[in-house]
Amino acid sequence: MTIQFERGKVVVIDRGARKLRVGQGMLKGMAVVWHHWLKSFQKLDNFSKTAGVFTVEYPDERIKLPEAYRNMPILLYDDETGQELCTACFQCQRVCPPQVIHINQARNPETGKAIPAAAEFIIEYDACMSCGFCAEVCPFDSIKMDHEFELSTEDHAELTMNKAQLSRPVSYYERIAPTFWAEVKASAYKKLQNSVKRRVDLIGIAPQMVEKVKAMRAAAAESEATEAAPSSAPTKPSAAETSPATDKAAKLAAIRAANAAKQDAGNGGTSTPEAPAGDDKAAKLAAIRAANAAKKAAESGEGSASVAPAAPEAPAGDDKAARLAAIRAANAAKKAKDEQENS
Amino acid sequence: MPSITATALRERMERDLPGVAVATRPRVVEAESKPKAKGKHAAERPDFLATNDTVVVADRLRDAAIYLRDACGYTYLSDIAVVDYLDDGLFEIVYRFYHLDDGDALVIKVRVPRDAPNVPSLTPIWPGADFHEREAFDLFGIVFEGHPSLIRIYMWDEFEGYPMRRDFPKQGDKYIDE
Amino acid sequence: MIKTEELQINIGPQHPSTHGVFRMLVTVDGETIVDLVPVFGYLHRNHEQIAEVNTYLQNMPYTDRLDYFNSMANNQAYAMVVEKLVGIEVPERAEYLRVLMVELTRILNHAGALGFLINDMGAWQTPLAFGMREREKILDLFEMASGARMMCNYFRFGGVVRDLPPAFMPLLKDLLVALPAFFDEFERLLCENEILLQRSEGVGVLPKDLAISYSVTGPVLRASGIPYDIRKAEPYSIYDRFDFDVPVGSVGDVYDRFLVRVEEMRQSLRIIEQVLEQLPDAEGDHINPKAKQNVRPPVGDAYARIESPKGELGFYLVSDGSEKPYRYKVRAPSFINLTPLGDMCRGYKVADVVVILGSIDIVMGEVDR
Amino acid sequence: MYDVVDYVLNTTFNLGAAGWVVSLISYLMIATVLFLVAPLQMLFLTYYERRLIARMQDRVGPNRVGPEGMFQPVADAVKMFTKEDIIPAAADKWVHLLAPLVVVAPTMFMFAVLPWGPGMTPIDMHIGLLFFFAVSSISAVGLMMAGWASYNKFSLLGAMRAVAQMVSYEIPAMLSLLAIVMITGSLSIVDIVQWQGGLFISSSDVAGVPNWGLGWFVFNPVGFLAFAAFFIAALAEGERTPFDIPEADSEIVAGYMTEYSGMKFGLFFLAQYVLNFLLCAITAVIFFGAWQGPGVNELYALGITPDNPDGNGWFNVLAGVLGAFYFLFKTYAFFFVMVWIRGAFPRLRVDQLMDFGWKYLIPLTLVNVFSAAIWVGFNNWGANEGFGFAEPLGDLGRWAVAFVLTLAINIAAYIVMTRIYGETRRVTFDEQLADTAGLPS
Repeated sequence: MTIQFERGKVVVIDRGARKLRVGQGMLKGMAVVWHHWLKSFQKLDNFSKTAGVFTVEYPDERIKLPEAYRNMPILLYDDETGQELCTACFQCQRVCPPQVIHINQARNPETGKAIPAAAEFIIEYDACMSCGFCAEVCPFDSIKMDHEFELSTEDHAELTMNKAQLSRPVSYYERIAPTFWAEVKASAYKKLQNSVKRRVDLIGIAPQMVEKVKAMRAAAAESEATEAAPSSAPTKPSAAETSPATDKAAKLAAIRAANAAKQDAGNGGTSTPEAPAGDDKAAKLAAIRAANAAKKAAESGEGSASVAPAAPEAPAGDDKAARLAAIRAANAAKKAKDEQENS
Repeated sequence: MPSITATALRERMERDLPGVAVATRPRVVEAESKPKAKGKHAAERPDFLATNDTVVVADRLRDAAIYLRDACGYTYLSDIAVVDYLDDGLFEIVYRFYHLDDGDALVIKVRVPRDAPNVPSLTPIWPGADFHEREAFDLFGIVFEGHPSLIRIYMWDEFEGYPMRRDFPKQGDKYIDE
Repeated sequence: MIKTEELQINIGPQHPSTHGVFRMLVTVDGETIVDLVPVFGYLHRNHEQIAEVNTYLQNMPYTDRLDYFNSMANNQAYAMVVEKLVGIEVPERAEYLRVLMVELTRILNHAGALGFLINDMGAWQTPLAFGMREREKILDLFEMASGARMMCNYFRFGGVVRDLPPAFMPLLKDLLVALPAFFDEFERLLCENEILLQRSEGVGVLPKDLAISYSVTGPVLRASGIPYDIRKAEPYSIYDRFDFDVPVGSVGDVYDRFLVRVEEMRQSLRIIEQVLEQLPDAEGDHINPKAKQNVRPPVGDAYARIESPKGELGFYLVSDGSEKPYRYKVRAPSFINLTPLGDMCRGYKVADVVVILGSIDIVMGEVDR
Repeated sequence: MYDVVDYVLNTTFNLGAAGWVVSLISYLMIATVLFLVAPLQMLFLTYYERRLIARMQDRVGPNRVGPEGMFQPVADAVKMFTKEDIIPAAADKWVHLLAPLVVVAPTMFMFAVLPWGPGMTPIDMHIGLLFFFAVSSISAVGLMMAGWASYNKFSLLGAMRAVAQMVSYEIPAMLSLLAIVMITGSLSIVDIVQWQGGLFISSSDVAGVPNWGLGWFVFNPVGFLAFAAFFIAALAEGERTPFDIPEADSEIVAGYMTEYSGMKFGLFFLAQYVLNFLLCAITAVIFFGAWQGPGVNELYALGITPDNPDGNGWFNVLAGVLGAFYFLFKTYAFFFVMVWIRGAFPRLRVDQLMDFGWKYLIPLTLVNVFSAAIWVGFNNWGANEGFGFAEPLGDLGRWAVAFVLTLAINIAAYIVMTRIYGETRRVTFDEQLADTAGLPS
């Protein structure tokens, strides 16, 4: 299809005739304002209107947000089984322009092998620029953009969100963006089934759902037990279970250090568990080193914080100090990495 | 109508202003860029200096610019961009001129060594070059000779160093060398 | 003869009508401007260097923050330069969507800019409120399409991120009914107002030759009588398919800049109407399905420019073959249009300075980068 | 008030208070009431203005504090009281402190001569009008003090502008009032109001016109032109758009108020709104008959008046309430116009303001004084003054001739003056173009 138009022309703006101006222009303007004053007792409820009150009295009235609206990223998990859609593939972490996503891959506590699930997933909401790239690149449709925008808080640090705070049920997303979810629902669940197969125990269950799933499994086991012979299968505590907010920072540091180490070892190609064994080993070694450096730095950081007289409130001060330490640790790890490279 | 291609400009300039243009390797446009080997160290250094545009001697910049304006009718100076080729040890300053009827830009480039980045200023001829040149001075440390007030434009006056140079540290506040 | 002492005043950095953190070092003799030096950099964040450590795609949302009033136009210029560098084809439908969004951006930018200009003249928000009302509607449409009102991040290499939602078109058609009424009303409210005429006629005159040598672009250049519009001079995207006029002024004063902007809004509306006619026939998807977002352009440089609402917005990229740009330069229209401010203000009154500044229409996010 | 206090003290309680005691007490009471009225007016006007202008801009306006946002001004006042009071280090402390007081005090004095209703004028001075405007110009001193003492260039510029503007625009304002004073022959505000009885024709001009209280000066050509000129001058005096140049926020931040905060700023604010109220009120008084309106005179005639000491006091109250209602209605209507103008127009530049005042308004009002002389000659003068030729026309005929004559003169003056003024503007415009043509390129 090609349309050929004749091109437009150059128009010299008409500045208005040099007529005698005795105030008629001002009266015209006043008439316009008068018109608006008269019309202001009705609402401007239609895009084709140009008069009427267009204020939305926000806390009382709310505009329905369009589906595409994006504010901050959230993580989805299945309503019934509590399985998270995220497989810790690091795509979002790589694409994030301000680098605020930090992921720690879950590992099998017995074999140490990587499991397609995130042990911890941290997004620094305070630095997030809401570009939506993470949701776009996510191959598992796990990370989506939330519609919740009332995030203001007195504590800056509260805006660093961990997995428990990020997780939302699929039904929530389905409610805010029905057509978007309908498009990807089938493939997302198919992919989820695949990754669930490779998950063990409670790893990959959304933190909110852990207790519930435990109870469900216990119930299932009980009913099984009534059918078959009684077998004791105590559930092991997993990393996802114990995630109090206080050691968030330490985790962040660990993740950063580990990631740095991993990048170092495998040129970014070893994030999948099917990586060659040699590389994996090197990565592990580097991770341990980095973690040690991080720990050291964290300790020193905490020590200095306790000395500091300006932080009398123990929890807040500690938290902050820990975070500071985390950053330091990350830097130390990076440095270590660089040095290692140079040598 | 007034479109002059980059090669035509070169030829005209060599004819009318001998000794202004510098010989350069032409850039061959690759059909498909080969995916590079992954890793921190790329296989070879990219060849930045090959170009199809006219590169002029720094001292004769004004002649070239006035030639563009008066002989070619490219009266509109749109942009001055500085590129720091650290590995080649030089700054490239890209001047972009337009003809006010229509058509693409004509580009002339000036290459100066990194340790003596002196270029004649175009501000006396095009006052519009003022902020461009001050920006280039502020961020790259290019000295435009003859500029009426070559002072920092973005950074504060006491700032040391030129933040857009590639050897300016990304963290901290001193050069790597120190 | 009485000799009076000259007074130096800093208008800004925190001043109600400097449109951001901008300082004008003004030397006045009584109320008359003797000299004016613009000082800025308070918002400088070295945008260009941030861009050098990001990948090409990661820079897209950063361009939103340049001229936060019209992020769509910034997106387009950046997408165009990367497409030029890599050689990505853009499907027809995507081009139409891009033009639609950018022309809507032009309307919202001018509506806001004129409102602020009249505000600087001392009107108590009314023209601004009217402009903002229409701007709100357009922003609602943007939100519907892109997910955000101002930081749209809607463009991708080879197209736009997603197609228009079904609810978009009816609202846009409603808006197209409202906009002509808004323009007429705006003209009735102001164009013949004697006070506005007194304040703007013959104020801040920028003659033709000076406008060229000062490299000003956009409505400021056209108000000085030079019919230079990149959409006509070097038609990019699919602008050669649309029938629209280029308004130019005759004197080059604030009043001409005002009128040129009003007329440009009308012309943008014409383009949008043509887009709506042709959009259903457009071929292709909203994005080139083959276009990779994680691009690695070949070694070389490219420059692409568009007629952004404020003037010529250009991006200059140098690639070293990696996934991050080697050099990324923004040719920001607000920044260059500020160059003649001192000359434009000299000899006028203090009250004219803010009006002249308002008529240039700057956004500090773009000036300081 | 004297009568009421006298009745309460001497008749009811039988205290036998001396005359001066009664006077003192009654004036104190009036003053107290007026000092309460003034800030309340300011509170109301700010709310009224904000709501109105919001409506004009398709917004809602403040509607959160109290029903429909009625208590918003109270909340603002509380905010102002609790804000920190900052005196710039380099400022002249005492002058800085005194300036707001000097600005506020005159506006309070001006209430003294304002007629609220029939027989409800605090003081009926013979030179009431003169007093009103003489006192109002004192605030210019305060503005200059504020600007000077703040040690801020913006403040200084603002104060200069304010003083220049106030002084310049007092002249057209007084000249337009002079026309009215010529007609009434009295500077007493009460007389001026009394003069405006009748029905579109003042009953003082033409005897026998039914007195419905509608013989306002605005209904004759002299009064109308005087009203237009005076209202424009009042906008300038009250620093309202399009003449809000001294505090042009887009140019010189807040003018002379830039360095004030807290309640000192609040005092300036108070002074400004009270002054606006007073200017609207005085416009209503002089051109729109203040409390004059259908029914007031009839009711008042039944009450206790000097002519009718045996009347019923309740009729006084009724007439007062109705009169005050008319008066306030007119005042707020003018304030509405002020807000309306503020909603529609940009502001002038300071030199244009001076041009407009000196080159346009003053000549126009001078012509109007001439028209007023013709009006007075035809309507009030007889053979003694040389107007014997007009006697055969009869009252109504003389009024008609005067009306037509002055109308013709005023319209002609308006057109000629506008043309001349327009020409001067055009010349300067062309000159400016010629100037810029010589710029180096």
